[in-house]
Amino acid sequence: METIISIKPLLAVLVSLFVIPVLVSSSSKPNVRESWIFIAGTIKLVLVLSMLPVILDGKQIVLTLFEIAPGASIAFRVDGLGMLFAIVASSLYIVTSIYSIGYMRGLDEHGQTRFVSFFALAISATIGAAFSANLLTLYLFYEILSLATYPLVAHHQDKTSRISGRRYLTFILGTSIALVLPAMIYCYHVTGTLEFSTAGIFAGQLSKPAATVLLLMFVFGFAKAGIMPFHTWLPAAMVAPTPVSALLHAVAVVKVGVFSIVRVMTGIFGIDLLAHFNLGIVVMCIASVTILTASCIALSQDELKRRLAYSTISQLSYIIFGVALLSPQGLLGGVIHIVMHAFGKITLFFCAGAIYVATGKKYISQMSGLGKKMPFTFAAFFIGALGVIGLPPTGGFYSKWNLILGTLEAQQTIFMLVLLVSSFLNAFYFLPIVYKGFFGKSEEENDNIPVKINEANLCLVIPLVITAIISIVLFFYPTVFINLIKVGLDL
Amino acid sequence: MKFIGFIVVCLTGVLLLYGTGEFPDWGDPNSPASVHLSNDYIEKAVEQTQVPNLVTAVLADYRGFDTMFETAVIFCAGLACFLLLRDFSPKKERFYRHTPTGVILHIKDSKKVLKTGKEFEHMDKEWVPSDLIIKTICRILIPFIQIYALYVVAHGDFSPGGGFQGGVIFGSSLILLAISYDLKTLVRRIKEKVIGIYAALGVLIYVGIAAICMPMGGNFLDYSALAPLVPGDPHHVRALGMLGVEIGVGIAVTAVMAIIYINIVSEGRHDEGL
Amino acid sequence: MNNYPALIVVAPLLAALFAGLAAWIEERLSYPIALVGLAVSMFSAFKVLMQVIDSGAIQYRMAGWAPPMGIEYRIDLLNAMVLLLVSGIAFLNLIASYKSVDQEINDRAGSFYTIYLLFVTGLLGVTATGDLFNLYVLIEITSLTSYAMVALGDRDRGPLASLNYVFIGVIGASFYLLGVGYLYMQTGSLNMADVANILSGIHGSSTVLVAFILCMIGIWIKMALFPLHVWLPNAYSYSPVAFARIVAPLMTKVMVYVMIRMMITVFGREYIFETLNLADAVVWLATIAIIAGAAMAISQKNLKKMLTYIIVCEIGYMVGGAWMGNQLGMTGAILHILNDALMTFALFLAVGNMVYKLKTVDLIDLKGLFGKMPWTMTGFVLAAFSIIGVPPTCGFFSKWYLILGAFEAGAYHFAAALVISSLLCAVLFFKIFEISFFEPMSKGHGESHASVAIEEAPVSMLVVSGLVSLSLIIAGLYSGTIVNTIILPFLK
Amino acid sequence: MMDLLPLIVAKYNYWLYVILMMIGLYAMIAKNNLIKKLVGMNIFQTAIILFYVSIGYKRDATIPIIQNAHGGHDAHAAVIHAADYINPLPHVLMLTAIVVSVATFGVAMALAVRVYQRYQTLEEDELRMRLVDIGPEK
Repeated sequence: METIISIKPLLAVLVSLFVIPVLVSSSSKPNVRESWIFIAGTIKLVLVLSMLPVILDGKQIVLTLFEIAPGASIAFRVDGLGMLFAIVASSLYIVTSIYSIGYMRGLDEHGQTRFVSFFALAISATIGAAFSANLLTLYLFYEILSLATYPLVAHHQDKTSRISGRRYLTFILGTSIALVLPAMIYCYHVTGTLEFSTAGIFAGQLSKPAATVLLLMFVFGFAKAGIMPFHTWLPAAMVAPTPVSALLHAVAVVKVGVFSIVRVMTGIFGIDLLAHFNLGIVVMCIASVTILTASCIALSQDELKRRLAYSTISQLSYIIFGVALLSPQGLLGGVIHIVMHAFGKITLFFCAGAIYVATGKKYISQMSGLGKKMPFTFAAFFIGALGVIGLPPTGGFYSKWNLILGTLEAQQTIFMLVLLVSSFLNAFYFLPIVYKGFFGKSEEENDNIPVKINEANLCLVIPLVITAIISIVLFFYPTVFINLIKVGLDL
Repeated sequence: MKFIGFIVVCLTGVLLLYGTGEFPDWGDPNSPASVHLSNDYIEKAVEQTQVPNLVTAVLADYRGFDTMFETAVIFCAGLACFLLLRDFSPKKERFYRHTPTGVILHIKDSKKVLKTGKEFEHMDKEWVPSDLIIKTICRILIPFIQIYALYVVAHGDFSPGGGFQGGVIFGSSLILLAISYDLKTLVRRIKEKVIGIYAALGVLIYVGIAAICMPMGGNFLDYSALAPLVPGDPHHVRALGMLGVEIGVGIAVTAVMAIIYINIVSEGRHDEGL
Repeated sequence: MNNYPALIVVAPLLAALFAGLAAWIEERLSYPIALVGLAVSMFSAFKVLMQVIDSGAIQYRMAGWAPPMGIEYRIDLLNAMVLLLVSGIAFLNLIASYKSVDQEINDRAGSFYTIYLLFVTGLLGVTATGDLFNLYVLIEITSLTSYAMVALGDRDRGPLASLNYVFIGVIGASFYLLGVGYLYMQTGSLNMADVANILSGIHGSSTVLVAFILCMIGIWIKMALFPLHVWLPNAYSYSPVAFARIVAPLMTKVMVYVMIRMMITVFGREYIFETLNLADAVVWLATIAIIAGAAMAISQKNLKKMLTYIIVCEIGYMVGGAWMGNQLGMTGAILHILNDALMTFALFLAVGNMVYKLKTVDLIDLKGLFGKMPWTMTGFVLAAFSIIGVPPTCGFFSKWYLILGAFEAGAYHFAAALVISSLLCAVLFFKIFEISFFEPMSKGHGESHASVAIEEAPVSMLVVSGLVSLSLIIAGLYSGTIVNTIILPFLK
Repeated sequence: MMDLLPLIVAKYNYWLYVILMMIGLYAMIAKNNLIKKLVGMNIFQTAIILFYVSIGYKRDATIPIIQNAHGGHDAHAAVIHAADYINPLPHVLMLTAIVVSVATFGVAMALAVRVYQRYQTLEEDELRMRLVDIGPEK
């Protein structure tokens, strides 16, 4: 495969890192600070997009920074998969930045400089993970991301956030040190390399039990993916300010977890090895359990953000499920779900935050009739919900469609049922919110007070409208992403 | 604790004895230790260093580097005692004796300092009347002890002796002074500052001589490089270098002996004690 | 013939003596003298390292006598690295110490710098020397100076802790001396290379075995390997900060160096791993040391104490790595000497800054410290991450080699201990972070409430602390280079 | 037992040193009084000195000062037999070791004085009680 050496991936990672000192030094001037965020975010997006044509040509961009040991270096390699993830993360970062200005200022939060600085650090780590050329680099950025998001989760510095922060770290840091680290070093011990390659790195050096154990260590070790039972950090992390929940816990952090698992399955083990040992089915079972259980739990949640969190848990497992099908359609469906779910779910989170800022309401039971007050928000919520359920005209339809085709292709009919059932559950826990919002009666209406349109401020509404629109656009123009996946996975 | 200690000690003893199993017999002239290096030293040292006392030759020349650090250890001990114990805060209680009458004044206020001179004498809490016989004998002995100490230092090249031994003897003469008179007499004779400077100076003489060899074109401690600086027979330069070094050691050891003694007996107050 | 190898050790010694003189004449001079001495030493160490990398090991004959008659300095890649590390840390710490010495020991600062320099001289000498007995003398210099220093810190407990340290230290040094005596008995030589040469012919001897055991026990006592560690936590946590900052990172690490030197150069890996059958037992011991160290650290209420137990834990890493019996483990152990010294130094620098402002560092005293001392805490966090082993800080990479070595040797228990200690350290440090981040619980929202008055330590301390913390990341990223240019060529 | 006896006789110096060392070590570990421990420490170190000096001894040899070599110049004229002189090296080493042990002893004494100043006792068990009395560490 043709490779190009370029410094661009490094710049894309570093740009928001370099902006942190500037942010800290301009902490007393919020407007200056915020404009720096945009500048950095835009540069990052431009850098990422500038690599897109090359990648679509089927080439790869590589850059080796530090050689730690033979076969284990800190290096970047931009391929289709990484590109796809980087585009999603960096474009949504800009949108979220707008949103977070509105949200943080709207609530007059403390420590905003700290907040934006760690946000920038987190997004750097996310891009770094996307562009990692090997497992070592991926692990490095994975850990940085875990630690950078801790102050964001614990932002409120009160008792609840302390407990949540503790749980967050216990699961995320604990699993990565206890499971991923040894597994990674064992891989290196066996093979002498950690470079991702579509053929896998093991080349017959692994017995089936060893492979199973290693795979499980990876799947559970990357706890950011929220595979049960290592999922409880995600609902706990919902104490964070909503922009964090939106970008990090719907897109960046959780997707880094999923992305890591996908990378390990496709780049370390290789599809052929997994198929040979018939390990896809193991992962699929784990993913299916998570999908169904999380969906059921989501049904019972009254706090909107928690319901979204459980929905995220179940949706993340779709992606792993798709990859575990080990068939081209399944892979395509799984990986493209990274994109589709990101846009859908971030819209939903944006809406939740906007509702909270505008009305102070967190619980679904309080939200009936709100749709009349906040029509844009609820319309966007509806689109987002469709996207997550997987109905046209949203991009989510593509992923569900391909996943189901994938189950047929892999002749796993039972698992098709899982998908269908969970889609129903999705619909059950999202659509009533929309229905009640538009058609239910609020307290004011009961008291016969005329309803006025009372949206949250523009900084909050514009981002959620944008993401909702993109969700629909993706239904019509998903080609770029599909091509990226095909290039990335040699489909 | 005692039982555990006993077991540990026994285990150590057994281990050590096990190790002696393959030792050559005691005094065996053919043991590795007596053959490998020792013969080289015995046969070559006089020729190479012009010093017949092999212990001195090895100490100050072949392994002079060790000895330098050994002197540093001594210096370090003196400094440590000073740092740990020296207490500059004035003493709360003082005793004075009115010499003509023998009346003893006990002053509790630390700020009031009586002028000592003909009338009043500063004295220890437990005052022992001075013993004329002891004082006289010691006064006679001390100069001889000191001259002997100098001899031991200077003659270390040819007979048993050297800087450490001489220094210790000299130091003990100072301690004798403190014991036979009292600590105040010693401190009055030799100021604390002077002792402190001498301790550092002694080691500095050693390290200095060693270090000068480097700009003179030799390795560190290579006395032969000093030949251009020393008048007379260049063969003797090593012996002279060793002598200089030994003098440094002697000074340092003397000073440190005094520092340790004074600080420990007076608990760092330098006023009264043994 | 250049004199840099001698200068590394002699410069601080001379500076110590001049500082000692200055202490009596003009006390203010002793600080600049010390600074110059250590700067010269560091520069020489750097020169020597470059020279060794270029053209291989250097032999320097003291007094011009050929070994084994005379004492020689034999500086290869391993020494050269450790020498630079020791002199560099000593120099940096001296810069940071100016203010804290002023605060803690102001009335006899001159003597403090003298002792400090003597201590550094001892460490450098231990590292540079190629002579078994010279090593003993220098170990004693470092010990004597640290006895004095420990007693100077905490007025109530320092002297007693120090006295216990004396007893154990003397036993350790004497065991080593006995071991050297046994070796001398069988070989008639004290020069390391010469002894190694002779030993290769008499591997089966019981005397050599006992000599080996004695030397190892002596060194282990001095480096505080787990059951023999009891003196360390008290001694280090009661000493004055300016001294704790240097003794904690360097003393144990230099002793690990001595152990590796004995294993590789004197007795030889062949003897240890093929003739003797002790390696497994020692690796188990190291495993226990790691877990025990981390567990004891977690139960501490005082930050300084906690860190000293972490040292005990880290010693286990290095001992285990060195005894793994393969190149990877040894690489990890040597790399960890460097990394652990740096990260312990960074931790203690941060603690020094806290002590400067807070006086005591019990965990409850750390409340709200992120607001009060943000820069200090940044340094602390980085160092803590390195101890936990978060990439790209250097702690991760030595752990990497250690675990690889453990896999290769089949010592899975050791690998597990490393992972568990990482987890325990994570718990422990996040406990501290939580206290200093969450408490006092914030009462209101809004930017205005968030700004706590910043009370930072003096700039000189902050700069050093920042530099060292940054070096953790740099050392981590360049660990490949370090391994390839220094450690692997040394082990070949 | 009969085999052991000649072994002991041939090496009795080493046996003696081991016994002396055990006494010292035992005192250091088991004694309650800090000064007694210090005395034990000295015995321990003296034992090592005995050991080293024993290494240096050679039968029918004298102290390592070359006779008839006072001028130095003509020293090489007289032939020196290595067998006539005992090994100087252990003596040099022990000179160093003595100095080190004296230095250590001095520092230890100073520390003991400090401990006594603070707690008015040198018995370990009493010290432990005093430590409890002064309360938890700062």
